[in-house]
Amino acid sequence: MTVQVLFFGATADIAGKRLIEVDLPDDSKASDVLERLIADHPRLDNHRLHLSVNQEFANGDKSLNDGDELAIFTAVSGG
Amino acid sequence: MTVQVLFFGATADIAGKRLIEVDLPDDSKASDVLERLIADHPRLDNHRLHLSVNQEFANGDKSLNDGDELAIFTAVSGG
Amino acid sequence: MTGQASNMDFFELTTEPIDLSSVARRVVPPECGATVTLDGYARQFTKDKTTGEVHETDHLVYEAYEPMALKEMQKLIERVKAEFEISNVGIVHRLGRLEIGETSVVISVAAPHRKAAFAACEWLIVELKRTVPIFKKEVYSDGERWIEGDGAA
Amino acid sequence: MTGQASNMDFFELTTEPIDLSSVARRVVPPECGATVTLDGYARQFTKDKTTGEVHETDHLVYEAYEPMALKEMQKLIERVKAEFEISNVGIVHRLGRLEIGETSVVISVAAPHRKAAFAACEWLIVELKRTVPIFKKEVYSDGERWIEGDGAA
Repeated sequence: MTVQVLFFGATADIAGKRLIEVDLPDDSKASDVLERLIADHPRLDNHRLHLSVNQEFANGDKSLNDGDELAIFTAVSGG
Repeated sequence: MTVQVLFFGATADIAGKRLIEVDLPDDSKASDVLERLIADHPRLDNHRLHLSVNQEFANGDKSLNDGDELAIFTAVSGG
Repeated sequence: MTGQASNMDFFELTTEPIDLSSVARRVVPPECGATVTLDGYARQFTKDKTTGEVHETDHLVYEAYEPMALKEMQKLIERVKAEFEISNVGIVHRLGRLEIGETSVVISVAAPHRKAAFAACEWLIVELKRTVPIFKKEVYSDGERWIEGDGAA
Repeated sequence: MTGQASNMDFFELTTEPIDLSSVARRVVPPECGATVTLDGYARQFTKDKTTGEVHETDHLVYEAYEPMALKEMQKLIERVKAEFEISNVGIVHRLGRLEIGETSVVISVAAPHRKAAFAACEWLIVELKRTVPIFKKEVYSDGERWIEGDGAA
Protein backbone atom coordinates (compact mmCIF):
# COMPACT_ATOMS: atom_id res chain seq x y z
CA MET A 1 0.00 0.00 0.00
CA THR A 2 0.96 3.63 -0.45
CA VAL A 3 0.52 6.49 2.00
CA GLN A 4 1.19 10.19 1.65
CA VAL A 5 3.37 11.84 4.29
CA LEU A 6 3.20 15.58 4.93
CA PHE A 7 5.83 17.65 6.76
CA PHE A 8 5.44 21.07 8.37
CA GLY A 9 7.77 23.62 9.90
CA ALA A 10 10.84 21.99 11.47
CA THR A 11 10.09 18.56 9.98
CA ALA A 12 9.73 20.02 6.49
CA ASP A 13 13.09 21.76 6.88
CA ILE A 14 14.73 18.48 7.96
CA ALA A 15 13.07 16.34 5.30
CA GLY A 16 13.84 18.97 2.68
CA LYS A 17 10.34 18.57 1.27
CA ARG A 18 6.70 18.93 2.25
CA LEU A 19 5.15 15.77 0.76
CA ILE A 20 6.40 12.28 -0.02
CA GLU A 21 4.77 9.00 -0.91
CA VAL A 22 5.82 5.90 1.03
CA ASP A 23 5.22 2.29 -0.08
CA LEU A 24 4.53 -0.03 2.84
CA PRO A 25 3.68 -3.68 3.45
CA ASP A 26 0.06 -4.36 4.39
CA ASP A 27 -0.65 -4.22 8.14
CA SER A 28 1.80 -1.35 8.63
CA LYS A 29 1.37 1.06 11.49
CA ALA A 30 2.11 4.78 11.80
CA SER A 31 5.23 3.91 13.83
CA ASP A 32 6.61 1.95 10.84
CA VAL A 33 6.47 5.10 8.73
CA LEU A 34 8.03 7.12 11.52
CA GLU A 35 10.93 4.67 11.91
CA ARG A 36 11.64 4.71 8.20
CA LEU A 37 11.60 8.54 8.11
CA ILE A 38 13.95 8.77 11.09
CA ALA A 39 16.31 6.31 9.35
CA ASP A 40 16.28 8.54 6.24
CA HIS A 41 16.47 11.81 8.22
CA PRO A 42 18.18 11.13 11.56
CA ARG A 43 17.80 14.76 12.70
CA LEU A 44 14.06 14.13 13.07
CA ASP A 45 14.98 12.14 16.17
CA ASN A 46 16.15 15.33 17.92
CA HIS A 47 12.54 16.50 18.14
CA ARG A 48 9.40 15.44 19.98
CA LEU A 49 7.31 14.35 17.04
CA HIS A 50 3.54 14.27 16.71
CA LEU A 51 1.56 12.27 14.17
CA SER A 52 -1.73 12.62 12.48
CA VAL A 53 -3.50 10.13 10.25
CA ASN A 54 -6.18 11.49 7.95
CA GLN A 55 -6.07 14.81 9.79
CA GLU A 56 -6.69 13.33 13.25
CA PHE A 57 -4.01 13.11 15.95
CA ALA A 58 -2.77 9.50 16.12
CA ASN A 59 -0.38 7.29 18.08
CA GLY A 60 2.31 5.10 16.56
CA ASP A 61 0.15 2.00 16.85
CA LYS A 62 -2.49 3.43 14.51
CA SER A 63 -3.04 0.95 11.62
CA LEU A 64 -2.67 2.35 8.15
CA ASN A 65 -4.65 1.80 4.99
CA ASP A 66 -3.81 2.42 1.37
CA GLY A 67 -4.23 6.09 0.51
CA ASP A 68 -3.97 7.36 4.09
CA GLU A 69 -2.59 10.86 4.70
CA LEU A 70 0.00 10.99 7.47
CA ALA A 71 1.57 14.14 8.85
CA ILE A 72 4.69 14.42 10.99
CA PHE A 73 5.25 17.60 12.97
CA THR A 74 6.73 18.98 16.16
CA ALA A 75 4.66 20.38 19.05
CA VAL A 76 2.31 22.98 17.61
CA SER A 77 3.11 26.67 18.19
CA GLY A 78 0.19 28.72 16.97
CA GLY A 79 -1.32 31.60 18.91
CA MET B 1 -20.92 78.80 53.75
CA THR B 2 -22.00 77.84 50.25
CA VAL B 3 -21.56 74.50 48.52
CA GLN B 4 -22.35 73.43 44.98
CA VAL B 5 -24.50 70.33 44.51
CA LEU B 6 -24.42 68.34 41.26
CA PHE B 7 -27.03 65.81 40.13
CA PHE B 8 -26.68 63.04 37.56
CA GLY B 9 -29.02 60.59 35.86
CA ALA B 10 -31.98 59.70 38.07
CA THR B 11 -31.18 62.38 40.67
CA ALA B 12 -31.00 65.08 37.98
CA ASP B 13 -34.40 63.99 36.65
CA ILE B 14 -35.91 64.19 40.16
CA ALA B 15 -34.28 67.50 41.09
CA GLY B 16 -35.20 68.92 37.69
CA LYS B 17 -31.75 70.46 37.42
CA ARG B 18 -28.10 69.50 37.30
CA LEU B 19 -26.53 72.08 39.60
CA ILE B 20 -27.68 74.09 42.60
CA GLU B 21 -26.00 76.19 45.27
CA VAL B 22 -26.88 75.54 48.90
CA ASP B 23 -26.22 77.91 51.81
CA LEU B 24 -25.36 76.09 55.03
CA PRO B 25 -24.39 76.90 58.60
CA ASP B 26 -20.74 76.38 59.44
CA ASP B 27 -19.91 72.86 60.69
CA SER B 28 -22.40 71.26 58.29
CA LYS B 29 -21.93 67.72 57.11
CA ALA B 30 -22.77 66.04 53.83
CA SER B 31 -25.79 64.40 55.50
CA ASP B 32 -27.21 67.87 56.25
CA VAL B 33 -27.25 68.67 52.55
CA LEU B 34 -28.77 65.29 51.76
CA GLU B 35 -31.57 65.80 54.31
CA ARG B 36 -32.39 69.19 52.90
CA LEU B 37 -32.48 67.86 49.34
CA ILE B 38 -34.73 64.96 50.32
CA ALA B 39 -37.07 67.43 52.04
CA ASP B 40 -37.22 69.47 48.82
CA HIS B 41 -37.45 66.41 46.51
CA PRO B 42 -39.02 63.54 48.47
CA ARG B 43 -38.71 61.14 45.50
CA LEU B 44 -34.94 61.09 46.09
CA ASP B 45 -35.69 58.95 49.12
CA ASN B 46 -36.89 56.11 46.87
CA HIS B 47 -33.30 55.52 45.73
CA ARG B 48 -30.08 54.30 47.28
CA LEU B 49 -28.06 57.49 47.11
CA HIS B 50 -24.30 57.91 46.92
CA LEU B 51 -22.34 61.05 47.73
CA SER B 52 -19.13 62.55 46.63
CA VAL B 53 -17.37 65.60 48.04
CA ASN B 54 -14.81 67.29 45.81
CA GLN B 55 -14.95 64.31 43.43
CA GLU B 56 -14.18 61.68 46.05
CA PHE B 57 -16.75 59.21 47.38
CA ALA B 58 -17.88 60.35 50.83
CA ASN B 59 -20.11 59.32 53.73
CA GLY B 60 -22.81 61.47 55.29
CA ASP B 61 -20.55 62.42 58.19
CA LYS B 62 -18.04 64.12 55.89
CA SER B 63 -17.50 67.73 57.09
CA LEU B 64 -18.05 70.43 54.50
CA ASN B 65 -16.15 73.62 53.76
CA ASP B 66 -17.15 76.72 51.87
CA GLY B 67 -16.86 76.14 48.12
CA ASP B 68 -17.03 72.34 48.28
CA GLU B 69 -18.49 70.45 45.32
CA LEU B 70 -20.99 67.76 46.34
CA ALA B 71 -22.60 65.28 44.01
CA ILE B 72 -25.66 63.12 44.66
CA PHE B 73 -26.25 60.09 42.48
CA THR B 74 -27.64 56.57 42.47
CA ALA B 75 -25.50 53.41 42.16
CA VAL B 76 -23.29 53.83 39.11
CA SER B 77 -24.18 51.90 35.95
CA GLY B 78 -21.35 52.31 33.48
CA GLY B 79 -19.85 49.48 31.47
CA MET C 1 -11.83 63.82 27.80
CA THR C 2 -8.58 61.96 28.03
CA GLY C 3 -6.27 60.94 30.80
CA GLN C 4 -2.82 59.46 30.90
CA ALA C 5 -1.78 57.29 33.85
CA SER C 6 1.81 56.59 32.85
CA ASN C 7 3.72 55.78 29.67
CA MET C 8 1.29 53.75 27.51
CA ASP C 9 -1.76 53.62 29.77
CA PHE C 10 -4.73 55.77 28.92
CA PHE C 11 -8.33 56.35 29.81
CA GLU C 12 -10.91 58.37 27.96
CA LEU C 13 -14.49 59.43 27.90
CA THR C 14 -15.78 60.07 24.41
CA THR C 15 -19.02 60.84 22.63
CA GLU C 16 -17.58 59.47 19.37
CA PRO C 17 -17.84 55.81 18.29
CA ILE C 18 -15.07 53.67 19.81
CA ASP C 19 -12.75 51.68 17.55
CA LEU C 20 -11.92 48.45 19.39
CA SER C 21 -8.76 47.70 17.40
CA SER C 22 -7.19 51.04 18.05
CA VAL C 23 -7.78 50.72 21.79
CA ALA C 24 -6.35 47.19 21.89
CA ARG C 25 -3.37 48.22 19.81
CA ARG C 26 -2.43 51.33 21.78
CA VAL C 27 -1.60 49.30 24.89
CA VAL C 28 0.91 46.96 23.24
CA PRO C 29 4.54 47.35 24.29
CA PRO C 30 7.28 45.47 22.42
CA GLU C 31 7.80 42.82 25.11
CA CYS C 32 4.17 41.74 25.23
CA GLY C 33 2.58 38.93 23.31
CA ALA C 34 -1.07 39.09 24.31
CA THR C 35 -3.79 41.62 24.92
CA VAL C 36 -7.17 40.83 26.45
CA THR C 37 -9.97 43.20 25.53
CA LEU C 38 -13.43 43.48 26.99
CA ASP C 39 -15.99 45.02 24.69
CA GLY C 40 -19.31 46.04 26.23
CA TYR C 41 -22.12 47.23 24.03
CA ALA C 42 -25.68 48.38 23.88
CA ARG C 43 -27.76 45.24 23.84
CA GLN C 44 -31.13 44.95 22.26
CA PHE C 45 -32.79 42.58 24.74
CA THR C 46 -32.40 42.67 28.51
CA LYS C 47 -33.95 40.28 30.97
CA ASP C 48 -35.26 41.84 34.17
CA LYS C 49 -33.50 40.02 37.03
CA THR C 50 -36.53 40.19 39.30
CA THR C 51 -39.46 39.55 36.98
CA GLY C 52 -37.67 37.58 34.23
CA GLU C 53 -39.45 39.84 31.73
CA VAL C 54 -37.51 40.66 28.55
CA HIS C 55 -37.31 44.32 27.53
CA GLU C 56 -36.43 45.53 24.07
CA THR C 57 -34.22 48.59 24.22
CA ASP C 58 -34.41 51.25 21.50
CA HIS C 59 -31.22 53.07 22.44
CA LEU C 60 -29.06 54.00 25.44
CA VAL C 61 -27.88 57.28 26.90
CA TYR C 62 -24.78 57.38 29.10
CA GLU C 63 -23.78 60.37 31.17
CA ALA C 64 -20.85 60.80 33.52
CA TYR C 65 -19.65 63.00 36.31
CA GLU C 66 -16.73 63.53 33.98
CA PRO C 67 -13.90 64.89 36.15
CA MET C 68 -14.64 62.40 38.94
CA ALA C 69 -15.05 59.54 36.44
CA LEU C 70 -11.61 60.27 35.02
CA LYS C 71 -10.13 60.38 38.53
CA GLU C 72 -11.72 57.03 39.36
CA MET C 73 -10.49 55.53 36.08
CA GLN C 74 -6.98 56.69 36.90
CA LYS C 75 -7.25 55.08 40.35
CA LEU C 76 -8.39 51.82 38.76
CA ILE C 77 -5.34 51.79 36.54
CA GLU C 78 -3.02 52.49 39.47
CA ARG C 79 -4.64 49.71 41.52
CA VAL C 80 -4.67 47.13 38.72
CA LYS C 81 -1.03 47.75 37.89
CA ALA C 82 -0.09 47.35 41.55
CA GLU C 83 -1.99 44.07 41.88
CA PHE C 84 -1.40 42.30 38.55
CA GLU C 85 1.70 41.59 36.44
CA ILE C 86 0.61 43.61 33.44
CA SER C 87 2.26 46.13 31.18
CA ASN C 88 -0.38 48.55 29.94
CA VAL C 89 -4.05 49.28 30.24
CA GLY C 90 -6.46 51.23 28.07
CA ILE C 91 -10.00 52.12 29.09
CA VAL C 92 -12.42 54.04 26.89
CA HIS C 93 -16.04 54.67 27.82
CA ARG C 94 -18.59 56.11 25.44
CA LEU C 95 -21.00 58.84 26.57
CA GLY C 96 -24.12 60.28 25.01
CA ARG C 97 -26.61 58.41 22.84
CA LEU C 98 -25.71 54.87 21.72
CA GLU C 99 -27.62 52.89 19.15
CA ILE C 100 -28.08 49.12 19.65
CA GLY C 101 -24.83 47.28 19.00
CA GLU C 102 -22.56 50.28 19.52
CA THR C 103 -19.65 49.83 21.90
CA SER C 104 -20.12 51.43 25.32
CA VAL C 105 -16.84 50.44 26.90
CA VAL C 106 -13.54 48.92 25.85
CA ILE C 107 -10.93 47.75 28.35
CA SER C 108 -7.66 46.41 26.96
CA VAL C 109 -4.88 44.93 29.03
CA ALA C 110 -1.49 43.95 27.61
CA ALA C 111 0.75 41.63 29.58
CA PRO C 112 3.77 39.45 29.02
CA HIS C 113 1.69 36.48 30.24
CA ARG C 114 -1.88 36.09 29.11
CA LYS C 115 -3.17 34.75 32.48
CA ALA C 116 -2.53 38.09 34.17
CA ALA C 117 -4.12 39.93 31.25
CA PHE C 118 -7.35 37.92 31.60
CA ALA C 119 -7.48 38.36 35.38
CA ALA C 120 -6.73 42.09 35.26
CA CYS C 121 -9.25 42.80 32.49
CA GLU C 122 -12.01 41.00 34.41
CA TRP C 123 -11.10 42.84 37.62
CA LEU C 124 -11.20 46.18 35.79
CA ILE C 125 -14.71 45.77 34.38
CA VAL C 126 -16.06 44.66 37.78
CA GLU C 127 -14.47 47.65 39.53
CA LEU C 128 -15.39 50.13 36.78
CA LYS C 129 -19.04 49.11 37.14
CA ARG C 130 -18.75 49.58 40.91
CA THR C 131 -16.79 52.81 41.26
CA VAL C 132 -16.77 55.03 38.16
CA PRO C 133 -19.60 57.62 38.20
CA ILE C 134 -21.17 56.86 34.83
CA PHE C 135 -24.92 56.45 34.48
CA LYS C 136 -26.90 54.51 31.89
CA LYS C 137 -30.42 55.25 30.71
CA GLU C 138 -32.30 52.58 28.76
CA VAL C 139 -34.83 54.06 26.36
CA TYR C 140 -37.72 51.82 25.27
CA SER C 141 -40.48 52.42 22.73
CA ASP C 142 -42.84 53.26 25.65
CA GLY C 143 -40.61 54.88 28.25
CA GLU C 144 -37.17 55.10 29.73
CA ARG C 145 -35.31 54.14 32.88
CA TRP C 146 -32.03 55.08 34.57
CA ILE C 147 -30.22 51.90 35.51
CA GLU C 148 -28.98 51.79 39.09
CA GLY C 149 -26.01 49.54 39.75
CA ASP C 150 -24.63 46.73 37.62
CA GLY C 151 -27.44 45.54 35.36
CA ALA C 152 -25.47 42.60 33.93
CA ALA C 153 -23.27 40.33 36.01
CA MET D 1 -9.82 29.39 4.53
CA THR D 2 -13.03 29.79 6.45
CA GLY D 3 -15.20 27.53 8.52
CA GLN D 4 -18.59 27.90 10.07
CA ALA D 5 -19.46 25.97 13.23
CA SER D 6 -23.07 27.07 13.65
CA ASN D 7 -25.09 30.28 13.26
CA MET D 8 -22.69 33.11 14.25
CA ASP D 9 -19.55 31.12 15.12
CA PHE D 10 -16.68 31.18 12.68
CA PHE D 11 -13.06 30.23 12.35
CA GLU D 12 -10.62 31.27 9.69
CA LEU D 13 -7.04 31.03 8.55
CA THR D 14 -5.92 34.06 6.60
CA THR D 15 -2.78 35.51 5.09
CA GLU D 16 -4.30 39.00 5.19
CA PRO D 17 -4.01 41.37 8.18
CA ILE D 18 -6.66 40.70 10.82
CA ASP D 19 -9.01 43.46 11.90
CA LEU D 20 -9.70 42.96 15.59
CA SER D 21 -12.90 45.00 15.67
CA SER D 22 -14.54 43.10 12.89
CA VAL D 23 -13.80 39.77 14.56
CA ALA D 24 -15.12 40.97 17.92
CA ARG D 25 -18.21 42.43 16.31
CA ARG D 26 -19.15 39.40 14.20
CA VAL D 27 -19.83 37.27 17.28
CA VAL D 28 -22.33 39.62 18.93
CA PRO D 29 -25.93 38.42 19.12
CA PRO D 30 -28.70 40.79 20.25
CA GLU D 31 -29.05 39.27 23.75
CA CYS D 32 -25.37 39.65 24.64
CA GLY D 33 -23.79 42.53 26.48
CA ALA D 34 -20.12 41.63 26.55
CA THR D 35 -17.45 40.19 24.33
CA VAL D 36 -14.00 39.16 25.50
CA THR D 37 -11.29 39.19 22.86
CA LEU D 38 -7.78 37.82 23.02
CA ASP D 39 -5.37 39.45 20.62
CA GLY D 40 -2.00 37.74 20.15
CA TYR D 41 0.71 39.41 18.10
CA ALA D 42 4.22 39.20 16.86
CA ARG D 43 6.38 40.46 19.69
CA GLN D 44 9.71 42.13 19.24
CA PHE D 45 11.52 40.77 22.29
CA THR D 46 11.28 37.23 23.63
CA LYS D 47 12.98 35.89 26.72
CA ASP D 48 14.35 32.37 26.43
CA LYS D 49 12.73 30.37 29.24
CA THR D 50 15.84 28.29 29.86
CA THR D 51 18.69 30.76 29.46
CA GLY D 52 16.89 34.01 30.32
CA GLU D 53 18.50 35.52 27.23
CA VAL D 54 16.41 38.08 25.32
CA HIS D 55 16.11 37.65 21.55
CA GLU D 56 15.05 40.39 19.19
CA THR D 57 12.76 39.06 16.48
CA ASP D 58 12.78 40.58 13.00
CA HIS D 59 9.59 38.94 11.79
CA LEU D 60 7.53 35.75 12.14
CA VAL D 61 6.33 33.14 9.68
CA TYR D 62 3.32 30.98 10.52
CA GLU D 63 2.34 27.91 8.56
CA ALA D 64 -0.52 25.49 9.15
CA TYR D 65 -1.65 22.05 8.19
CA GLU D 66 -4.66 23.93 6.94
CA PRO D 67 -7.43 21.32 6.58
CA MET D 68 -6.52 19.69 9.91
CA ALA D 69 -6.16 23.08 11.62
CA LEU D 70 -9.67 24.03 10.53
CA LYS D 71 -11.02 20.69 11.79
CA GLU D 72 -9.32 21.23 15.16
CA MET D 73 -10.64 24.80 15.36
CA GLN D 74 -14.14 23.51 14.72
CA LYS D 75 -13.70 20.91 17.49
CA LEU D 76 -12.56 23.66 19.87
CA ILE D 77 -15.70 25.64 19.18
CA GLU D 78 -17.92 22.59 19.70
CA ARG D 79 -16.16 21.80 22.98
CA VAL D 80 -16.16 25.35 24.33
CA LYS D 81 -19.85 25.79 23.57
CA ALA D 82 -20.65 22.52 25.34
CA GLU D 83 -18.65 23.50 28.45
CA PHE D 84 -19.34 27.23 28.87
CA GLU D 85 -22.50 29.37 28.85
CA ILE D 86 -21.57 31.43 25.83
CA SER D 87 -23.37 32.54 22.71
CA ASN D 88 -20.83 32.85 19.91
CA VAL D 89 -17.17 32.39 19.20
CA GLY D 90 -14.88 33.74 16.49
CA ILE D 91 -11.32 32.55 15.93
CA VAL D 92 -9.04 33.92 13.23
CA HIS D 93 -5.39 32.92 12.87
CA ARG D 94 -2.98 34.65 10.54
CA LEU D 95 -0.59 32.65 8.35
CA GLY D 96 2.46 33.63 6.31
CA ARG D 97 4.87 36.44 7.16
CA LEU D 98 4.02 38.79 10.04
CA GLU D 99 5.88 41.96 10.87
CA ILE D 100 6.44 42.91 14.52
CA GLY D 101 3.21 44.13 16.09
CA GLU D 102 0.90 42.45 13.58
CA THR D 103 -1.91 40.33 15.00
CA SER D 104 -1.35 36.58 14.79
CA VAL D 105 -4.55 35.39 16.41
CA VAL D 106 -7.85 36.84 17.54
CA ILE D 107 -10.33 34.90 19.66
CA SER D 108 -13.63 36.61 20.50
CA VAL D 109 -16.29 35.17 22.75
CA ALA D 110 -19.70 36.77 23.25
CA ALA D 111 -21.81 35.74 26.21
CA PRO D 112 -24.80 36.98 28.16
CA HIS D 113 -22.58 37.02 31.27
CA ARG D 114 -19.03 38.32 31.08
CA LYS D 115 -17.61 35.75 33.53
CA ALA D 116 -18.26 32.90 31.10
CA ALA D 117 -16.83 34.96 28.24
CA PHE D 118 -13.54 35.48 30.12
CA ALA D 119 -13.27 31.81 31.12
CA ALA D 120 -14.12 30.50 27.65
CA CYS D 121 -11.73 32.87 25.86
CA GLU D 122 -8.86 31.84 28.14
CA TRP D 123 -9.70 28.15 27.67
CA LEU D 124 -9.72 28.60 23.89
CA ILE D 125 -6.28 30.15 23.61
CA VAL D 126 -4.78 27.46 25.86
CA GLU D 127 -6.37 24.68 23.81
CA LEU D 128 -5.60 26.31 20.45
CA LYS D 129 -1.92 26.45 21.39
CA ARG D 130 -2.08 22.77 22.39
CA THR D 131 -4.09 21.20 19.58
CA VAL D 132 -4.28 23.23 16.38
CA PRO D 133 -1.50 22.31 13.90
CA ILE D 134 -0.04 25.76 13.28
CA PHE D 135 3.71 26.33 13.40
CA LYS D 136 5.63 29.53 14.15
CA LYS D 137 9.08 30.43 12.91
CA GLU D 138 10.94 33.30 14.57
CA VAL D 139 13.34 35.04 12.22
CA TYR D 140 16.23 36.98 13.78
CA SER D 141 18.88 39.17 12.16
CA ASP D 142 21.31 36.24 12.39
CA GLY D 143 19.17 33.15 11.94
CA GLU D 144 15.77 31.61 12.42
CA ARG D 145 14.07 28.98 14.56
CA TRP D 146 10.85 26.98 14.43
CA ILE D 147 9.15 27.24 17.81
CA GLU D 148 8.05 23.92 19.28
CA GLY D 149 5.17 24.06 21.73
CA ASP D 150 3.75 27.03 23.57
CA GLY D 151 6.48 29.66 23.78
CA ALA D 152 4.52 32.02 26.03
CA ALA D 153 2.43 30.88 28.98
